[in-house]
Amino acid sequence: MIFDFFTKLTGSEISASIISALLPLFLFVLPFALIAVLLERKVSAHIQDRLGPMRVGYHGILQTLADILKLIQKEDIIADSNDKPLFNIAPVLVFAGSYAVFAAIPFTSSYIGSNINLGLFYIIGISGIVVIGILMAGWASNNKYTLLGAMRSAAQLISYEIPTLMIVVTILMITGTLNLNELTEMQSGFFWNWMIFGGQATGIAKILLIPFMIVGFVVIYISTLAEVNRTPFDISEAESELVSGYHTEYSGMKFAIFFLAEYANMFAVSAIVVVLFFGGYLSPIGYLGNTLGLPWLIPVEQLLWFTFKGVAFVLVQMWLRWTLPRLRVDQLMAICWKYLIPIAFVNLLIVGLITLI
Amino acid sequence: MGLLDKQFADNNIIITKVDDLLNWARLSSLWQIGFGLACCAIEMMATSASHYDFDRFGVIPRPSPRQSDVIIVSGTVTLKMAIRIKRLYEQMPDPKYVISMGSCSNCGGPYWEHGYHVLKGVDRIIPVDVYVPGCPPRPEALLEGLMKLQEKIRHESLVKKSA
Amino acid sequence: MALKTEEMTLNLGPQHPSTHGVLRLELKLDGEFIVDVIPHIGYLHRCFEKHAEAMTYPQIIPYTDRMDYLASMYNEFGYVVTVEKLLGLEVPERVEYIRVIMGELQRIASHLVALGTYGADIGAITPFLFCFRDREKILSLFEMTSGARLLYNYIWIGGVARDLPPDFLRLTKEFIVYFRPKIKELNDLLTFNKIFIERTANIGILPKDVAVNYGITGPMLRASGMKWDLRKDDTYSVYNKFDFDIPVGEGRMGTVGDCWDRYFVRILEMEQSLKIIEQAINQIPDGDVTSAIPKRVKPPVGQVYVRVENPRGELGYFIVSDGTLNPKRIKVRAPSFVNLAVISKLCNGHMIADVIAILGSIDIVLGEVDR
Amino acid sequence: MTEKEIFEILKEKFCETIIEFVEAEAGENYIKVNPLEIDKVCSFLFIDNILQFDSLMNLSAVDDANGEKKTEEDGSFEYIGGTLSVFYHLESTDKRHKITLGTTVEKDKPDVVSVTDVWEHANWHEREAFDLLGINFLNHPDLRRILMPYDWDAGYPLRKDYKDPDYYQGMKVPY
Repeated sequence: MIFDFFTKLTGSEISASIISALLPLFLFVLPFALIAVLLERKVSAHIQDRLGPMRVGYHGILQTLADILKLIQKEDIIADSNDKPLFNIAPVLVFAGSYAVFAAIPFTSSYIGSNINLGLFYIIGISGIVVIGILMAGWASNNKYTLLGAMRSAAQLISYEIPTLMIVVTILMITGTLNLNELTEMQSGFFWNWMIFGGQATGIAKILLIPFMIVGFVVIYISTLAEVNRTPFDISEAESELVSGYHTEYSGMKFAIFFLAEYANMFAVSAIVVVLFFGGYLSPIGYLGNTLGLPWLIPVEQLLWFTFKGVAFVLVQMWLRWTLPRLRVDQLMAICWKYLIPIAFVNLLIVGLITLI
Repeated sequence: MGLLDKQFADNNIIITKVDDLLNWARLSSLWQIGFGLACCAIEMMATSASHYDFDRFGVIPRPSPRQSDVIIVSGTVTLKMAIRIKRLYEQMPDPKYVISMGSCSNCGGPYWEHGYHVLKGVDRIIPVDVYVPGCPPRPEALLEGLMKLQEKIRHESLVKKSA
Repeated sequence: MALKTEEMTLNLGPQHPSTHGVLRLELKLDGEFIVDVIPHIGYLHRCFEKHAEAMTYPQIIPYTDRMDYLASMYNEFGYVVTVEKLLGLEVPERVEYIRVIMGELQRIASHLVALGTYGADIGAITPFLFCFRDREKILSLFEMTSGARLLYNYIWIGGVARDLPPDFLRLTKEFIVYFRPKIKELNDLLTFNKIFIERTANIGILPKDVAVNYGITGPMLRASGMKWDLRKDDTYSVYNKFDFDIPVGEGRMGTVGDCWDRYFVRILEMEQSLKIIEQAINQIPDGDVTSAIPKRVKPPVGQVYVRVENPRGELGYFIVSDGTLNPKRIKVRAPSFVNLAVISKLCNGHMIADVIAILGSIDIVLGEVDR
Repeated sequence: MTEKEIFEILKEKFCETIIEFVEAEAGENYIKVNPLEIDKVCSFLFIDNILQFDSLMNLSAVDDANGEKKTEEDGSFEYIGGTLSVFYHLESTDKRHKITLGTTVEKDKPDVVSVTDVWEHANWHEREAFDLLGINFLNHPDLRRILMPYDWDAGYPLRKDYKDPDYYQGMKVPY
C-alpha cells in the first residue's frame, strides 16, 4: 500500500521505507503529542476551575511549542555518577518502543505502516521494549527515587500485560486473525458490528456476547491505563512519593523525549482498544464519500474517525487522572492478580463457549 | 547558560531573530521547582491554585530540579536549609532563574536582627534575578515579579558581551 | 529460607513535593517496606523564642502569626489570651465574639489546606485546587477585616485592631450558605472515593493511650476516639455560649485512629465550625472593640501557661515575665511539633506510599514545628 | 484536686525531693523539685491512681539570667554562674486537674533527669531544651540537637548571653 506507493515514487525501497517510517512520526505522533500536552493542561485546568495556559498564543495554543523549544535549549546534565551509555540510550529506547507500536496500527483502510499478519502479537511484543528503557533509565540515573520508580514500573507493566493478553486472546477466538487490518474489516458495516457489540455474530450468540465483550473492554482499558502509567496507576512516577519516578534525573531534551513517549503511548493503547472493540477506523454511520461518490474521501474520513475515537479514549484517561487518587503499589498488584486476571480468564472461557454455539 | 548562550561574537539580523524566538520560548515556559519554604509558600500555592492560576503564564510546578527553570525561594532561608537550597540551585540545568519571594528571602525580613539561625537574604548564596517584596507578597505581587522576570529574559542575547 | 536483603536509606526532603515544607525524613527501607523513619526538623527554625525575648508584648503578635502560618488568627488568639491572663485583663464581649468568629473561620481555612494537600499527597490534585478556591473566599473575608491575606496582626492584647467592616456579617452568612454544599462536593470527590479509602483506611493506626502519652492533641487525638477539645474541656473566651459537637473518629472505614478517621474528623469539624460561626453572628453584641487595649503592657512578675485549641491541636504559650516590658521567656507548645514526633511509631511496617499518607494526615506546618 | 492537695500528697511521699511550693505573684504556682529526682516524682504522678497525670502538656526550659553580669567593652555581656530552670506542665485527662513542676539547675552543671520514660512526649521537648539552652538530660534515649544543625558549635542560642558566630559553613550569620 503506502510502502508500494513510495517505492514507485522514489524508485528505491530504502528511501521508501525511511519515508514511510517517519511519516506517522511527523504527520501524527508529534502533532498529537503537542496537542495532547496542551489538551491535558487545558482539560485539567477546566476541571479544576482554572483557565490553563492563556498567554502564549490564543488561549495558549502555542504553549507546548514554547515548552519544547525551551527544553531544547536546556543544559543536558549528565552527573558523574550516572551510567553514561545507559543514561543516554534509555530515553531513545522508551520512545522507540512506544513509536514502533504505531507501525502496525491501521490508521485508515489504505494506510498501515506494515500490514503484517502478526500485527497484534507484534504490538504486544514491541511495547515490552519500553520496560527495558524504563529500567535502564532508573538504574543509570543512580538515584534511589528513579530506581524505585523503575522497579515499580517494570513490575506493573509486566503484570498488566497478562490481562491485556487474555482479552486479546478472547478477541482472537472470535475473529481468528492477528492482522489488525483484517480485524478492523471484520467489524465493518454499522456500529452494531463492532466487537463491543458482539462483532459479526448473529442471533442468540450476539446477544450473549455483548455483556462479556463489555467486561472485556473494561478489563483491557484498565490494564492499558496501567501500562501507560496513568493515574490511578501512576505509581512509577508518583509525584508525591518518588519526585517524578524514573525520569527524575533527566533534564532538557531527554526529558522531552520521555514526555513525548508518554503521550505517544497514551494514544497507542487507546488505538489498540479502538481497533479491538470499536471498529478501528470504521465509521459507525457510513461514509460521506460513498454518498457523494468521491472514493478518495473515504480514507480521510476513516483517519478522522480513528483519531476521533482514539482521542476520545485519551480524554477519558485525562479525566480519570484529574479525578482519582493514586493506588498503592501492593493494591495495584492486587487489582491485577486478584481481580483482572481471574475476570479475564472467566471471560475467555465463557466467550469460548459462546463461540461454539 | 543554555547551549548557545554567549557563543556568538557578532550580532546580526539572524541572531537577533533567533534570539527573539528562543527568549520567547524561555519566558513562556518557566517551569518552577515545586518547593516551598515558609509562609510565602502558601501564597505561592495560592498563586498556582484556581483563583490566580500560575498556569496561565505557562508556569507549572515540577517536582524535580532537573526539569525546572525557575526557583522561587518562598520564605525564610535558615542556615540549615541554605546549604540545600544552594545544592538545589546547582542541580537545575541552565538557563535558570531565581525569584526571591518575600522579605525573609530578600534580606531576612522580620528575623534580621535576632535570627541567629536565619540567613539574611538568599542572595548571599545564590544569584537572584527578581526580588518580590512583601511579608508575604500577595499573589498579584508574585505574578508581577514573574512578569518582571519575563521582561528580563526578553532582553537576553546569544551574543557574547564585549568586555 | 529468607533471602538476605540489604537495608536502603532513602532521604525524603527537605525539598520533596509532599513533606509540606522543609521536613526531612530519613527512611530505612526493606524494598518498599519501612523499617524505620527518622525525622529531622529545624530547617525552618526562625528563632521565634529569641525574638520574643527582645520585643515588647504587643510587638510579638506579628511573630506569632508567622509560626503556624495557616492558622495565624488562632496563634494571635492564643497569645493574647495568655497575656491577658497574666495581666488579669477583662475584654469586652464583642471582642470575644469577633475573636471566635475569626478563629473558627481560620479553622475552616486551615482544614481546607490540610484536606486539599492530603488529597494531593494521595494523588488526587483536583480536590486540592477546589479547597484552595474555597479558602480564597475566607481569605477575602479576613482581608476586608484586617487588610492582610495570610498574616493578620488583627487580634491585639485587650481587643482587636479594628471593628468588623459593615458588610462582614452579611458576607460571612453568604459564605456559610456557599460553603455547606462544597463540603458535600469534597466528600463526593475524595472522602468516599474507593481508592482514597483503600489508601487511608487501616493505615497508621494510633491507639488512644499511645496518643495521650505522646501528647497528641487536636483532630489527631479526636480521630483516635478521645472526646477531647479544649474549647469544651478547658474552655476559654466565649466558647461555652455555643452549642456544638466534638466529632471523634469512629473507624467507619477501618480501625479507629487510622488516616481516614483523621481526615474525616477534619471534615466534620468544618461543619461544627460553621455552626459556631452561625451562632456567633446571631448573638454578637454591640460595643467598642478597642476600649480595653492597654497603653503599655507590663505584666507583673510571674509565669503562666495557657492553651487554646488551634486547628492542629493544643497550642500553649508559656510566658515567664520578669516585670519588664519584654517577656523573660516565651515557650510555645506547638501542636505540630508534638504531633510529628509520633510519626516513626506510626510508620513502622508500612510502605513508602503510606508514609506520605500518614504524614499528610498528621497535618504539620513546619513554621510551627521549627518555630 | 487543687495544687495544694497534690502538693500535700507529694510532700508525704517524697519528703526530701520536693523542695518547696512556690507561690507566684501573678499567674501560676508551681512545685519545686530536685532536678536529679524529677523522674521519680513524675512516674509517681503518672502511676498513682488518685493523681493519674497521664499527659505532659508542656516542658519548657528557661534561662533565669541571674548570674553575675559581666559586660564587655563592645556591649556584649556574659553571665557568670546563674541557673537554668525546667518547667513541667502536667495534666490528667481523666481527673481534670493540672499541676506545674519546676526544677532549677546550676548553669555550670545543668543535669536534669529525663522524663521520657514516663511520657514519650517529653522526648522532643527535652531535645529542644538541650539544643537551645544546653540542659543535659540524663538517661535520655537520643539527646542530639534538634532544631539547630547537628554541627552547630557556637553554643546554646536561647541563653541570654549567647553571641552569634560570624560565619557558619562560609555563610555570614549577622545581618
